[in-house]
Amino acid sequence: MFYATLEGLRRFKIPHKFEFVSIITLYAQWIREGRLKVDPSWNKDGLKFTCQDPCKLVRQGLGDQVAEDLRFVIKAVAGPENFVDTWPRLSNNYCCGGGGGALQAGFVENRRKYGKLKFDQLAATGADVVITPCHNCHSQVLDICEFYGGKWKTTHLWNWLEKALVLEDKAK
Amino acid sequence: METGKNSDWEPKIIAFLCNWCSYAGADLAGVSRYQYPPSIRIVRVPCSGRISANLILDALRSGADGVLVSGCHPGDCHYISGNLYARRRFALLERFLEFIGIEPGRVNFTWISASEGEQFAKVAQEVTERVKRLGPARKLVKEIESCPA
Amino acid sequence: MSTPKGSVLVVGGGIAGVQAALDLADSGFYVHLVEKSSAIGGSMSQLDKTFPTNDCSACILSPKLVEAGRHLNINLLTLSEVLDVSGEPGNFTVRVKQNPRYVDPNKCIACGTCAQKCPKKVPNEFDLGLGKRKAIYLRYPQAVPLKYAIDPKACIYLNKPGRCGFCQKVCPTGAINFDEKPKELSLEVGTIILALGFKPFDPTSLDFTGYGKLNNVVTSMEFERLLSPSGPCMGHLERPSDKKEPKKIAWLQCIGSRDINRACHGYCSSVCCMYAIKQAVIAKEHAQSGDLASSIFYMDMRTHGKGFEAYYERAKEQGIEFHRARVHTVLPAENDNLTLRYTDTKGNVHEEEFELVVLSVGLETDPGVMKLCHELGIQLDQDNFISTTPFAPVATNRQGIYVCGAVCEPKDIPQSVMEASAAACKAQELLSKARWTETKKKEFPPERNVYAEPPRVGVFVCSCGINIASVVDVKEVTEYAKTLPGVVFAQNNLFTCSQDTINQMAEIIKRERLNRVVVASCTPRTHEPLFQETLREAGINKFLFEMANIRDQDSWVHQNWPEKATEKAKDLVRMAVAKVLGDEPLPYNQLPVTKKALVIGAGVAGMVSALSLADQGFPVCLVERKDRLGGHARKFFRTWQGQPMQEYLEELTKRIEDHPLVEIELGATVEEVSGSVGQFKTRLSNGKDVEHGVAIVAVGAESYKPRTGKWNYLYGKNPNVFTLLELDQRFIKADKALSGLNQAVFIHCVGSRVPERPYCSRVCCTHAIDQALKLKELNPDMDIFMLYRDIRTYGKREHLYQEAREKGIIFIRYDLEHLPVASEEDGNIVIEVEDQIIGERIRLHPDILVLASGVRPRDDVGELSKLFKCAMTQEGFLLEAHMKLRPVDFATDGVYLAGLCHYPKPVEETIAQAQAAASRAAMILSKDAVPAESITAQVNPMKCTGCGVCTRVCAYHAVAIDQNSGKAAVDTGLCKGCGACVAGCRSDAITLRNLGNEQLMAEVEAAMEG
Amino acid sequence: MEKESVDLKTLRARVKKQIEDAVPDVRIDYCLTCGLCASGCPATGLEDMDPRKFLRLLVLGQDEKILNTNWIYSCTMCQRCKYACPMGIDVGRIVYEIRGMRPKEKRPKNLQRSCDLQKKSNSTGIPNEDFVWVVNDVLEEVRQNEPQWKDLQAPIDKKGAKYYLNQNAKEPTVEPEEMVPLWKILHVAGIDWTYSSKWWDGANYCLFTGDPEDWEYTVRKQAEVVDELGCRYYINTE
Repeated sequence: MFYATLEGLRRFKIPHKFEFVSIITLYAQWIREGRLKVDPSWNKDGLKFTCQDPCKLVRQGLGDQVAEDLRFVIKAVAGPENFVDTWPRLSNNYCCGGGGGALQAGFVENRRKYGKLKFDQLAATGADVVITPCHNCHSQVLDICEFYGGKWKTTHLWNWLEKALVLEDKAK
Repeated sequence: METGKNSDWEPKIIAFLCNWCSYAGADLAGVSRYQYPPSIRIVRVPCSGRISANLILDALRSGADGVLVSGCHPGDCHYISGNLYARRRFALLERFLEFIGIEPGRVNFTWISASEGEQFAKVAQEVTERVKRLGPARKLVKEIESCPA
Repeated sequence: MSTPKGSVLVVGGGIAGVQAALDLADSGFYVHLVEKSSAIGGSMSQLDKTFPTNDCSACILSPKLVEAGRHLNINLLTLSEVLDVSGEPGNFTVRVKQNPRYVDPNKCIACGTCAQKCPKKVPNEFDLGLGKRKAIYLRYPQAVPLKYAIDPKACIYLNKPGRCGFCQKVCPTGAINFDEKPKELSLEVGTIILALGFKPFDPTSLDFTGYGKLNNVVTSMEFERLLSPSGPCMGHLERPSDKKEPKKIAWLQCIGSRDINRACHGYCSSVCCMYAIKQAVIAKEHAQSGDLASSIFYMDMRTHGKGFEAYYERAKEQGIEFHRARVHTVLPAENDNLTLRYTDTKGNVHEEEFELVVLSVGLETDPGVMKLCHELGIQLDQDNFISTTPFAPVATNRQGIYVCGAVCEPKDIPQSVMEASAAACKAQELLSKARWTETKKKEFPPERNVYAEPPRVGVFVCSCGINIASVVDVKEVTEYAKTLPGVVFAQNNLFTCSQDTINQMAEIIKRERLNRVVVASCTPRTHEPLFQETLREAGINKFLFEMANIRDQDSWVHQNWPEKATEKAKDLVRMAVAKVLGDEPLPYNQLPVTKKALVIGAGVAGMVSALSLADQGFPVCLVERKDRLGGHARKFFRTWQGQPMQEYLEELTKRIEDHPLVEIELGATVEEVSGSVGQFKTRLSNGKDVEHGVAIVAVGAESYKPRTGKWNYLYGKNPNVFTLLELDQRFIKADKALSGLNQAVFIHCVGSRVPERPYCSRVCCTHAIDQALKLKELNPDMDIFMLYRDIRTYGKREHLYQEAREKGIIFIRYDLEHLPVASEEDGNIVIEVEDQIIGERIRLHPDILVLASGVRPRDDVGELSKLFKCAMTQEGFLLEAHMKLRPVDFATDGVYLAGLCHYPKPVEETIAQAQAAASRAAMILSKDAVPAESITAQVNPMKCTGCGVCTRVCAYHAVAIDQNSGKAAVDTGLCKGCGACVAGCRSDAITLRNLGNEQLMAEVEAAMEG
Repeated sequence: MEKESVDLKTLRARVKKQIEDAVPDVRIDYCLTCGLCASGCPATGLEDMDPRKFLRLLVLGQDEKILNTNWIYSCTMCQRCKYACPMGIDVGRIVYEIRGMRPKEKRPKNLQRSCDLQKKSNSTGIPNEDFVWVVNDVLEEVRQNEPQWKDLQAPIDKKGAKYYLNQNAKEPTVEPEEMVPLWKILHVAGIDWTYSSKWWDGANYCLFTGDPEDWEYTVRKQAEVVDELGCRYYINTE
């Protein structure tokens, strides 16, 4: 979890020489720089995408900027017209209900009740794919989707990014 | 012309209101948007003490179906005591009106202060209903041609 | 200080600045009024209606603006900004930059052709961008001055000379001047008043509100414009997304106020609760469908002003829903609607859909204002408002520079107006030697003799935006007016009181040679003087004028009967025309002014007023019923900001006692009053007679003591139960026992906001919290519980509330259905109260119980008000002439009020009001004579029998039987024009000028003709 | 039957005091009880609790209820309440402190176990050697089966690599093929990166148990590893 390290380094004043970054920020940066070339033309059927803003990455982590980067990458990968945003969004988005150890702690009924807001919010977008850039979110969104009868596919971002990659001679 | 007591008929009522209390109360009714029937025609006078019996009788004679005189509450008169004179005059007039056959309720006297917008609307409503029940006033109307025999 | 200058600079042309300017200009000073935009009026001009009277904001403001715009002694400098100030109090030099208007105001006739042709549309800032305006524009329809201006940022020509320039081509008077350059002026003034106003908080940064992202989330200021008839949807209340009328609206309170997290504004903006209720009430009224549902989501409902609590209660009766809950996030729903999820006090979650959400945004200081203050060396407080102190509420840190209005703390209009007059008062104190040294005198053209002329009546029918026109068919009424005998001209106007219409009216009177004028609009009580002055300017005697009240007494009260209302309007116009035909020109009588003031009540308010007038050189008689000065304030420990009250009081008392111009009458009351403005005669209970030109009533109020009944809470039964002031006594005496207490409980609203005393006492929340903090100072370990209904620490007082919580003082909310219960167990106090949040009853064992029991009016105020013919509210406080714009005047000229007899208020507001009363009083005292009654009685000696009834009914002894002729004769100097003598005369020998029997009958008969 | 009243002869809000000592700017007392937090919190109503009531119980010294409610495990410490709270009160932080006050044996077992495992190496408890093996095995498979990716890299413990990459333990444990897309992306972007063979887990459950020393220990270990490898950037994959 992004926040665990970010806040841990900060709160316990742990000395370190590296810079702590998110893969989402880098994806966006690499696409902008042209290091990664992506082409959304694979999405012929117009699969609709939405995303979850992980609390630990966005609200508690890098704020709206990383969430905007996330949207930038999804739009580049799936086509800008195929991204449907949620509300609330970015730093004000709901927690999925899987965070804070809830997935490990038991109290399954509570966790799913908690996730109902997230489920309704995601369902309202009508998206076919929900991108969850955090493993906790991924597990929880997957679970509430199944539990409440959602129709979307819950995935990480990298699967789609891979799909949209334009491979130049180097790899080909 | 038996407009009589059907509900469509809107009486015309002359209201003599003193400038300082009752006229201001009528304004406040408007400011507060209290609704009342459009039957009242307000004549602004400096003080209810300005209103003589003659003016009230003249109003009836001109065709008013009712008259309302309203001034400041006792003790609140802008001119110290004008409203008390008005009340005294009105008490005398009431008996006289009865004597000449004008129904009680056609001529009304009340106190309404500048802060009683709701009260004004209520009085307007009540007086209108009272006069409606009595029907058009005919006793003193100067009618030249159509005066019923 | 050498000879001070006789002129004053007022910076800011909102209601506060305009009021300060008018007060000063009317009492002998020349005023430069600097306004940064192209027209004066400020924020108030953007409002639709004002609370708690629901007056149309433009309607009550417009006459003041017009007056300021036309005032001979006010130099209006629009599009101007202050650059810097040098010099010292009494002699400042101010550099002002005046930006070009690019339109010559002397040529512009505001015909609007330029704006029609102008191809460039930009968002209209007056409508907060909801509507568009052109690059050449009027700030708003009733703008003063009513002159177009070019927006240099938007103008095509100014940005690319050679292009466009259409306005110049079409302007019929050649008023456009693209070559105009900024000007720099240097003004010599004695003092400066800053009335810099506020800026509504911008909620864009609060993403959870959805503002800027969700179409149907608007700010309260935007909502004012949506309601306003001069706004982007002409008052038809449309929501932004689809221009449909919303059926369900929610207001979210405290957006940008009482928020130290995201908005960084720890203060309360004071006005938002009331304006939200007002908007909810008015929206209901506007809604054409009539079934609008409104909900207000709040933390504490703060209706702490005069008439506010009653307004709140009435709103509840009208079905407006109040939820004590804050909403986290505004969520989009179907059809651009909005869902609000909220949790009630019990913890139950609700979800409700609304069609429009209004954010009740707070007030903050504009960054430009902060910059100006920085340049002028004016100190700001932690909230970036201008710093003032409770005992000098309108003084800045820089001597000779005063401040008023929302720039020193968020506040409502009456409070701003009060402070404006207070600032004017301080300016007058400083410059009193220079009075009338720089002013000009108003000259009217000679009046046309109309005696011989046949009547030529002009009728002006007002639409009042949509206030009249939405109910009454004003076009029909106008056409009808043209058919009336004597009427030669009739015209319909959008706002008859706007400066352009007023100017036009004067032109029309001259052009059409009118000799009588009727205006069919609002009430003569507010607007008659304005129109009458227009007649004078057009060379007509002002008494040749009548008004037909087709708004307050017609369109507003017959909203559901438009046809009958139109018929009634025609009747009213016909009546007014019938009346005006009989009107004669009357003389402008004058009464010399006795240059002395009577101040009744020597509490803080009375002493401050007296001292201020005396400092201006006017003798004062200060009457106090008790045998010592000081009043209520003697019982106070300290102000909420922490200044000791008794020290201040001592100093004030000493200054009063030492002042050569103040005579003090202790142990005396007023017994008898005669005369009127300029010439009062008052008899005191000690037998003394005082002759005075003005009177200030500052008789104070009492604290309520709950000796019996429902609000008793063991008061008077258990020795450890106190009122706030009783606890203050213990603080004053530095009672050591207080440090040893373990637990203290305060109960708020004891006997306040209940059916017997339905008003809020405004001061008790702050006072109680300050006392709790004082107890915490004495013993930090003391447990303190405050049992409250709504905490009303308005404005900066909110910091005190926060400090109290921070220090661990616990606030438990109760409501009228669940009152705290006090009982005794072995002589010890036990309080039971339910905590609504945890849903459990709490048992407390206080060592002292303090009852915040509020202020009640004095029983004898009624007597006094009668003597001065002043009105009272239903609660027993004195009633000012106008709740919004005349907060210290009585309807009776020459009598003013200040302090607690007006309404409960803290000392800083009392002082401001007392200074304001002094300023208003000085407007009379500074003059040698004041206008006297023109409508007076007149005897026809031919008919008079000398019976003497008239002499007996006249309360003013204005009629007497002439010894020689044996007939009645009227002293016009004493006659007040009440007409009692006329009604009393048996021989029809005495009449009232312009109100004779024939004339009244003509009016009555006209009423019957329809 | 009427409930018995809460008697506050002396107010002893010990838990509140403890939290205030640990977190000086926690501002529990600032609460206006406006309910904004409760309106926005998905956990409102669970265990008959919501953030406002939770704060109120703390303020009124109802320590038993605070220490015993399992609501602290439904609150995900997401801080959405703090985000909009007018007083900026961080209920998540308070919940964290209270989780820490629970004796270890009374905490949810799996949660505590995840942290305990984390302190050894990673939250699933697979041995570090297994991680290394799985990575190399999957990499080999891709290289063989997908000729266009025959150069694909998944370096471990590569000193001086510019980027250090952590890996959520879930993938090597249960769905190893999920690691591949990211390798490919990094490959195409031409990034010089490495895993570490120890403290490689991207998750960290010690953040949730409430013991700061555990949290600190795990983060410290991670930081040491990355600095030891000399990487300029530490990429978190989630």
